[in-house]
Amino acid sequence: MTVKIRTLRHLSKEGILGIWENRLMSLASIGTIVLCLIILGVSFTLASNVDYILSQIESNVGITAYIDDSVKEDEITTLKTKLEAIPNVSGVTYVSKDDAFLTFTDDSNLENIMKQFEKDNPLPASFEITMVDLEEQERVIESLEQYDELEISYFQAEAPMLVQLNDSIRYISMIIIISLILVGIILMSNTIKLTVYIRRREINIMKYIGATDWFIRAPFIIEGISIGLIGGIIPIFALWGAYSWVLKVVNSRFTVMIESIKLQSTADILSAFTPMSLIIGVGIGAIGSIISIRKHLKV
Amino acid sequence: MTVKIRTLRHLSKEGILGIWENRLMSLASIGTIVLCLIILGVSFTLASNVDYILSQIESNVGITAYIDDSVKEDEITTLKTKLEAIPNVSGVTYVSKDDAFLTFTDDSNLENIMKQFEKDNPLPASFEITMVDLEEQERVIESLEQYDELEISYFQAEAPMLVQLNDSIRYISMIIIISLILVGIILMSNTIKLTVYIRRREINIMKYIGATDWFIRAPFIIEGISIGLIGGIIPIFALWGAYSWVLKVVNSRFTVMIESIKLQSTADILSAFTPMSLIIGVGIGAIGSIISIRKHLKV
Amino acid sequence: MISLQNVSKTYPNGTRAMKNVSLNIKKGDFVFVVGSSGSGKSTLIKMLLKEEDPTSGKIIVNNKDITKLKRKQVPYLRREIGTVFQDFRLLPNKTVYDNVAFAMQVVEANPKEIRRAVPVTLGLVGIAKKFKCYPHQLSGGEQQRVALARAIVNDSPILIADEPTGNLDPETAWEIMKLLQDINKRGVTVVMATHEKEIVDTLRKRVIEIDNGVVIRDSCEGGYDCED
Amino acid sequence: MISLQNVSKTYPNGTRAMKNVSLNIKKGDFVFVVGSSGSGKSTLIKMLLKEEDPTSGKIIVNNKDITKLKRKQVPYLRREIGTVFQDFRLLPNKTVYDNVAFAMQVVEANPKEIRRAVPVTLGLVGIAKKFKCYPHQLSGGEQQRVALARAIVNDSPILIADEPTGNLDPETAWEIMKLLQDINKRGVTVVMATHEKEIVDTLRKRVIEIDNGVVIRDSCEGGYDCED
Ligand SMILES: Nc1ncnc2c1ncn2[C@@H]1O[C@H](COP(=O)(O)OP(=O)(O)OP(=O)(O)O)[C@@H](O)[C@H]1O
Ligand SMILES: Nc1ncnc2c1ncn2[C@@H]1O[C@H](COP(=O)(O)OP(=O)(O)OP(=O)(O)O)[C@@H](O)[C@H]1O
Ligand SMILES: [Mg+2]
Ligand SMILES: [Mg+2]
Repeated sequence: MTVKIRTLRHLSKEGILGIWENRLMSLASIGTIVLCLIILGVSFTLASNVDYILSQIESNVGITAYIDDSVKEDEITTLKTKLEAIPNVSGVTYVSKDDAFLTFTDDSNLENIMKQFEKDNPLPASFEITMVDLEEQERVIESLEQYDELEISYFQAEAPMLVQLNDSIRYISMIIIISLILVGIILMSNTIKLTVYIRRREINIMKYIGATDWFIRAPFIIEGISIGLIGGIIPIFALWGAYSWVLKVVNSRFTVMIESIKLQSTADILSAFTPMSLIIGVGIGAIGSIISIRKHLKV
Repeated sequence: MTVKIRTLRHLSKEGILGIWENRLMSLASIGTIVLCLIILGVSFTLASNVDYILSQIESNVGITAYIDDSVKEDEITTLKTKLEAIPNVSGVTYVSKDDAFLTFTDDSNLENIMKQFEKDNPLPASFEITMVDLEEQERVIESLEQYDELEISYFQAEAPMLVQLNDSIRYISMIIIISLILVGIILMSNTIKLTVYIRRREINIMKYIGATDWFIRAPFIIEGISIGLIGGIIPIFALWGAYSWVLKVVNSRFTVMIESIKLQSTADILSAFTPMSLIIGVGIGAIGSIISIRKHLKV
Repeated sequence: MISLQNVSKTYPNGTRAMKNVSLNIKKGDFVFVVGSSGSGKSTLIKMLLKEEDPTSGKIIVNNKDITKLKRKQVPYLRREIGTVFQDFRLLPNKTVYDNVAFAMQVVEANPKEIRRAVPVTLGLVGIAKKFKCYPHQLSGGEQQRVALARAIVNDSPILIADEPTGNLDPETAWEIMKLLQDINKRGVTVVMATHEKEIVDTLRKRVIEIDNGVVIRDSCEGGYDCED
Repeated sequence: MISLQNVSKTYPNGTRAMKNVSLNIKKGDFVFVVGSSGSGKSTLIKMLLKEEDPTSGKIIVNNKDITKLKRKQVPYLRREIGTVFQDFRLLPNKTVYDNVAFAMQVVEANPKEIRRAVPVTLGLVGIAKKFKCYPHQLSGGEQQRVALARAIVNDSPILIADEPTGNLDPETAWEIMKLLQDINKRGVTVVMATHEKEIVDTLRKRVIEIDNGVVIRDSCEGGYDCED
């Protein structure tokens, strides 16, 4: 495979020219790659947002530790520091008796009833404890139970459920994304197979004239890579535009509802999708042309 | 276009044979149609389930009308009948004072506090009112406000929010489904174009021998329809299998969580998807071949 | 039967392949079209089949001005003319038998008639043994003979042959020429473009010589060269 | 230079195209291969290029047994042999110039050399004016001459031509034959399959006659027919 520089230059030129000479097929290949990658991009965006939202919800599901009224104000800071030191605890927020009363009267439809207690607040102060990993909730609770002055309240059922749901959704989106990549590869190798099939006579003739396999293959591979590159770049811009628009719409219309839940930023999505799109596009373009040309070289 | 029966028979035979003679291209076309329709099927299933779930949630969002303690037990039935007669009301459920107390003590972490009230229940009885169309909530409330013995409580913000969310999701899934159909058509017409491009020499030769357009076209159309039919049938079975499996998994794992929310049955999904898949498959097969052959007939 | 009136043809790339040509061919004629390579013989034939349209002038075949023919009518013109193309134009995925049968199916012939006529015609051109082969399994001369079989199987009133013996050895070529003469005797008009000096010189039929797009000779009972 | 030893070829469909053929061609020879249509001339040529492999026997080209050649080595065999194929095999989306230049690019020739040699060779075969045309814009004979230009442009030590004059008028054919003789005089071994009785009879070179896959005659200074 010793090739002269000028031969390389010539073969690259042939490859790039090939895209134009076979406009119909190039368009078909680029179109297929673009469409598959766009579908992939949309699925990826959906999946990674679902994941992101779930992890936000997860981090909001916490443990409430009601503090016995006997604990004095100045002991609370020490207690808080101790709790913060427990492994897997990501945050501890103190909610005073007054805060609790305000929240409660605010929240409930029972204002009238609660008014009776305005003088003698029956609600306890509490710590809101959030965790790094929801699956480790059990251990945190064991640690908390060592403090007699705390009464612990948490969502026994919901936590594992949420973990399970989150796992399932991750699992399902993985399946969908992998199937999409496979679908893309199949569609694209079909298109490339057809392209090469159309040009098999041309390939045969080159072989009969005495061209080596690499001499014939190189322009096809360069053509495949260029097509893959073009087909990989377009979806990035498409996703960029579309996602920015969706974010704008969502932010302008649903701010009230999803105050605490955020969608991923355009930058986050693009920084993950750009290399994915380029690598898959170029990879499939190159591999597709190598594989599909092979059979016709044997003459 | 007067053709003899035996010519028709001959052309059909040619069409069916063509599928086998052009195995590679037939497989490519069938594969493309199948993959696009499967993606379409998955999107359709997701969208229609989201829609279904949202409409279930919508029908669960209701108005609570607290009944003044002065209303006697026997007046309640009359009142209930009156409320049920209000347009757009789909259901009225009576919640007695005792029921309310039980639910409240059950729900809340404040058992201790509520124990004080065990004798003298401060909670009012109420009607839970559900609506046919959440967007018409305003009118129902206006009607309810005419009853002085009722104090009305409802989610002012959430109802329009939910309606808006539901509309947006319907809108987005419509966009996704339509784009997918377009993607499918583009991919398939690409494939068919390539198929015809490969056989353009053959088509030209037939024309030069004196074959009429219909004589050349008919086998291609029959081939296209058959390919579309095969490509339309496979996704139905694929979706059938996949959806049954998903339903089984979901039902076995998430029963606790989604007690009140159901997914659509396999029968519902299939009865909508089957005609969709067949019509789109056959339609694209036929139209695709007619369109892409046209240009090569002009010799 | 066939008449060209002031026909000129310029290809899109500027090549002037036919310059103001007028000629008449009567029913039952046997005409050789000769001329050096690239002189315009194939262009003439392509215009008779409406594969190419003349840039100017009128072409009349069977009393119809084919330059004015509607798209729908073109197949019926081509059915009047059996043609051997210079590049054969056999259908690559049909066998020899099916290639010839196809020409009859196109005109919606009776299947019984097809089953009778195809083997007979394949026998006439000496290719009957190979009826099951596909074109790529045939030698150059064999493909040429299949193309000829396809051109004559429908008994069209006109037979146009572009170099029907270019890939044949002299002996086979002479058999083919005898066949064409037989067909001509049955009243079929035959137009044959050829380079075979020996054949033209021996048969002494009408010769039209084209040079650089112009008819430079049109002689009854002529030879390949002017001097003959 | 070229040597066949007991070579037989049976195609997958059962056709026995070559039966136990042995022959020797020395460096600098000029050999006509003649025989009726379908006798096996193209099969012989295809085996020399390793386009088809013999079913049994040995073929030696340039002192190498090409039946044992590795896949990687095949291109280098083919570069030793300039070939005019019976069906031309021009690249449809390259111009005349590029088709001929391609043969030089394949052997990684110097671009300067390519720019010099291609126009000269196109001139030799008389097709220089059409260098910008694509194959479908050429007449049959013009395509054949482009194929010949491509075969000789690399000055390969062997030239194989399958019917290089089948689509040419006698005058042009003679010019081509003079060209082939000149090339032969420069030491190139020329093997030419042909049907042109007149050319074979006039030139009196070595003639190998094949009939039905068997060499029935191998005479120096022979004619097209046995009797000559
Ligand atoms: N499609 C085309 N576009 C441009 N030029 C063409 C086209 N077809 C033919 N020509 C040119 O028109 C001229 C006449 O070509 P034609 O095929 O009629 O020649 P011919 O007499 O049949 O030659 P041959 O004996 O070599 O077959 C030639 O110069 C050729 O290059
Ligand atoms: N690929 C193939 N498969 C099967 N049979 C073939 C194949 N190629 C050629 N043949 C057969 O082999 C025999 C010899 O063919 P070949 O092409 O060598 O003949 P030829 O001498 O070149 O004839 P022509 O002068 O007509 O070109 C013929 O009977 C032909 O039908
Ligand atoms: Mg011609
Ligand atoms: Mg041959």
